[in-house]
Amino acid sequence: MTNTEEIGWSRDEMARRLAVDIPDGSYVNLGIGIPELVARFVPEGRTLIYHTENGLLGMGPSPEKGAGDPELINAGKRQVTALAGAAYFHHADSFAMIRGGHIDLCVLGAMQVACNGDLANWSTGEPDAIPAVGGAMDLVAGVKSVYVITQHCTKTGEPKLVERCTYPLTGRGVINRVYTELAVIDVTPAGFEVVELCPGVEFEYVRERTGAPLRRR
Amino acid sequence: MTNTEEIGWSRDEMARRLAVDIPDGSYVNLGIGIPELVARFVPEGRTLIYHTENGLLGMGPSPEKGAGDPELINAGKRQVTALAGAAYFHHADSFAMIRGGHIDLCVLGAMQVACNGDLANWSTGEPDAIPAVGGAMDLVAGVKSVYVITQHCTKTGEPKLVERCTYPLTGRGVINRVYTELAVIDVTPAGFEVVELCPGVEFEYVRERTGAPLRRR
Amino acid sequence: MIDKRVKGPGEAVADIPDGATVMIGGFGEAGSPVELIHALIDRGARDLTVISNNTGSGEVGLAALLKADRLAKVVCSFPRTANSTVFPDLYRRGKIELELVPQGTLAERIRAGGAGIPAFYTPAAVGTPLAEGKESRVFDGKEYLLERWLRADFALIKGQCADTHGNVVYNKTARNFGPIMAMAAKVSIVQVRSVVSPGEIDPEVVVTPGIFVDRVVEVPNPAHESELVAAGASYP
Amino acid sequence: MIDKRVKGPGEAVADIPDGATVMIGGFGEAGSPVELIHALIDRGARDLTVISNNTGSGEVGLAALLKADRLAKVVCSFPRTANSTVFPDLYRRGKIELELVPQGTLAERIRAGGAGIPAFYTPAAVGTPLAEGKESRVFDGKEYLLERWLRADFALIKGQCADTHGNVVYNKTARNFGPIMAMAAKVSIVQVRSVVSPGEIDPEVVVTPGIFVDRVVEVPNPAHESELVAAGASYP
Repeated sequence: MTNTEEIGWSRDEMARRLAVDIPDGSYVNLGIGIPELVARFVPEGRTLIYHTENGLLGMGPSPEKGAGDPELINAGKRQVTALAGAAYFHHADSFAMIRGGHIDLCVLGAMQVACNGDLANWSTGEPDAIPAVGGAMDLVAGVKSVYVITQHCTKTGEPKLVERCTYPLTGRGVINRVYTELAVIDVTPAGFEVVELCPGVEFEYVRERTGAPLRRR
Repeated sequence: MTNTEEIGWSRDEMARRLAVDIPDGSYVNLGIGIPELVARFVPEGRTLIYHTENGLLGMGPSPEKGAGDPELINAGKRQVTALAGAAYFHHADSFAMIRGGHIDLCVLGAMQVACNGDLANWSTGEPDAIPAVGGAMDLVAGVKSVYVITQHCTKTGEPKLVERCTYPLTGRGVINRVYTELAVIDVTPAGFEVVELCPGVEFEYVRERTGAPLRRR
Repeated sequence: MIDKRVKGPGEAVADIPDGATVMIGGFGEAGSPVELIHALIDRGARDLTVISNNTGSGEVGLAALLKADRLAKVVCSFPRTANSTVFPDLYRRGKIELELVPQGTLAERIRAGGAGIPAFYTPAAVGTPLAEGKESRVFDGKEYLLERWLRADFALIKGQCADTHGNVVYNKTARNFGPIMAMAAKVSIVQVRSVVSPGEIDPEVVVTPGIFVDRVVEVPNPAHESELVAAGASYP
Repeated sequence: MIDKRVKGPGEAVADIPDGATVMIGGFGEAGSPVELIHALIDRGARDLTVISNNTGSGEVGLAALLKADRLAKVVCSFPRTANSTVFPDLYRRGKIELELVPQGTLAERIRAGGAGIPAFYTPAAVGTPLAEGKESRVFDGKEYLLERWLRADFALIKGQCADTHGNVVYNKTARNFGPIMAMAAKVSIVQVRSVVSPGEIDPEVVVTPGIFVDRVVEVPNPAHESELVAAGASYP
């Protein structure tokens, strides 16, 4: 298998594709990395309210150079801004929003997603790795919808969409939908189901690069 | 037995006697009724901070006539004021203060106190009574020290300090000390123990009016 | 464009159905959303379960809702007041179910509902009649009771000021159950004295973030229950 | 007369003994009480258990406390940063114990400690390696884990402003763990940019009521961890 980054959507296009699926007025938590790109592509006329688990609803973009406050950061520890209508709160309240089902959508990266909705995205399980979990387990357990945005395969060409995760789990049966450079794929009770193919990508091509049965809608 | 209100401390004197035992800087919750009187007798030079479980620390006295706000009330639903240094908070935070052991002292009325520290102060258990418990069970379960201030006997002359409560309990083994018009009485592992007699009241007189063994310190 | 305003109390409660569970804020009259409760009486929904610290005064607000015979059950810490016989009458006639809950346990169960905590342990009520039928467990040598979360279909709350995103601040001790009930209900409805634009409430002082609020209704001069009762008012 | 001020960070932490459990606020550098941590390094207490979301950056603040070999254990959700090798080195050498806790569970366990809730159920981490050894239970058809409260002997917290009664307000996302750690520690120590008189903080906007705070220390110009790290600073 070749590096799948060469065909299919670019990262920005993946983010744009995901962004159009988010209803106006949603409360959204975006993970670090590709998920953060989603905020750039929200269609005109829609307002999303971004939650960052370190204590802010109404997060805005990065500040102008020199205008930031080291005490106004996002979960990735980058400086951000607060928009009109924002609110600050403490960590227990922030995770009450998450665990209590108040956040509409969370977008995360993944190491592996299984066809039963299991997610692995925090640890390779290698003995030498420093374990670090952050808020991912709380997010997947509590947020109403959890989407993954990721390259379809690893850099070495292994499928990330699998029959069963081999890495330690972040959560069990928690993923609703996966956006890759090749396709938009729902996790259904019957397993992975293609919702949409990237223009020019054949179903068969995606199926070959998916480590679990893949159905068409 | 005669009505014990005729000898011993007056209600104000009982409240004054209790007030001198409260250390400077204490966080205090005062129940409705006689307990409220305690606030009037805090010795000069001491500052106590009053907690009312409906969401205020730093409660002050009743407002001047016409200067009150119907939305600034105490747990007895009377209008109060907020002193400099006060803070408002919601009910879960308020009872976190109580349950979490942050309040130093709570002063309550009682129907019965048993020599093992059991308290009954919320229900006579009569079938026709409307049950209503309020915050009493949380207070006795969480506050560091719980004092009772009460007449030594009921209006019909029955002892309120008893071997075992016959009314439904508010809490088990929760009372530290009782202030009556006759004496100050500790609840110890060995039962009731007189700390101080009202001047002119004999130990024997108190013993006769107490429904459980009473020791001198 | 987010704008959670609705036109008035009637519109705010128009979809509360028979059999709904409704949290109603307030401790005594402070924080009692009188106009929303009266709109709920007008709405006519029956067999409601109401979760509220008290059962109202006189024959207005919560007491009027009770009197109109709309409630099947109340979950409550203190259903007694000096000046209302509505609840006692219903209760003695066996017309209403009461779940009596210690006030701090009531608050924590509501907060748990909002925070996604299905159950927790509390020391309150151990050894009392209110522990009957409850699981208990010892942690570090001390006994605690297992309590379940409380959640609701709707919450009716009184705030001081909200923005159109639903961020709310309260007035003094009227805050009480408002913030936690807003968290624990599927649809949270807040009446406020004034509605402002996003940005007009400092993000540092927001008490209830808008994520917990679904509908905001402006009631510029809300009635005070004690004044209505003193005037001998009744509703409807 | 209540006045919770102490003279400086050194006096504030002077009685933290060997073996103490210390909660340290902050998420990344926001809310990290750098001056209190440095005073704790000077103080010299060893075998500490630290409860904190992260393990610090560079060789200042929390990372410096780790580097000085004062910790026996950390309870933490994310002990990894792009610019620090202090914790990874200690961990790989088996010199420190790590209790890894999902961030929301960490926050809720701390809040439970402060609220007198010895244990609660949470859905986070069900079915993952972090559920190993934990009790689980099904409520309403869904599985949850039983989690115990976290309490501490001391908490070190960074606020924005406090009054002499210990009422605290915070700055933006530096609030994070401060309010709940103040609740969960026997002795809560807060460093703030300014200390004011009672009454100068509006009671409506107090975030941490003074009942949760034991000591207030004024640090008018606190260091920013990122600036120290960028400058290559190390402590001591």
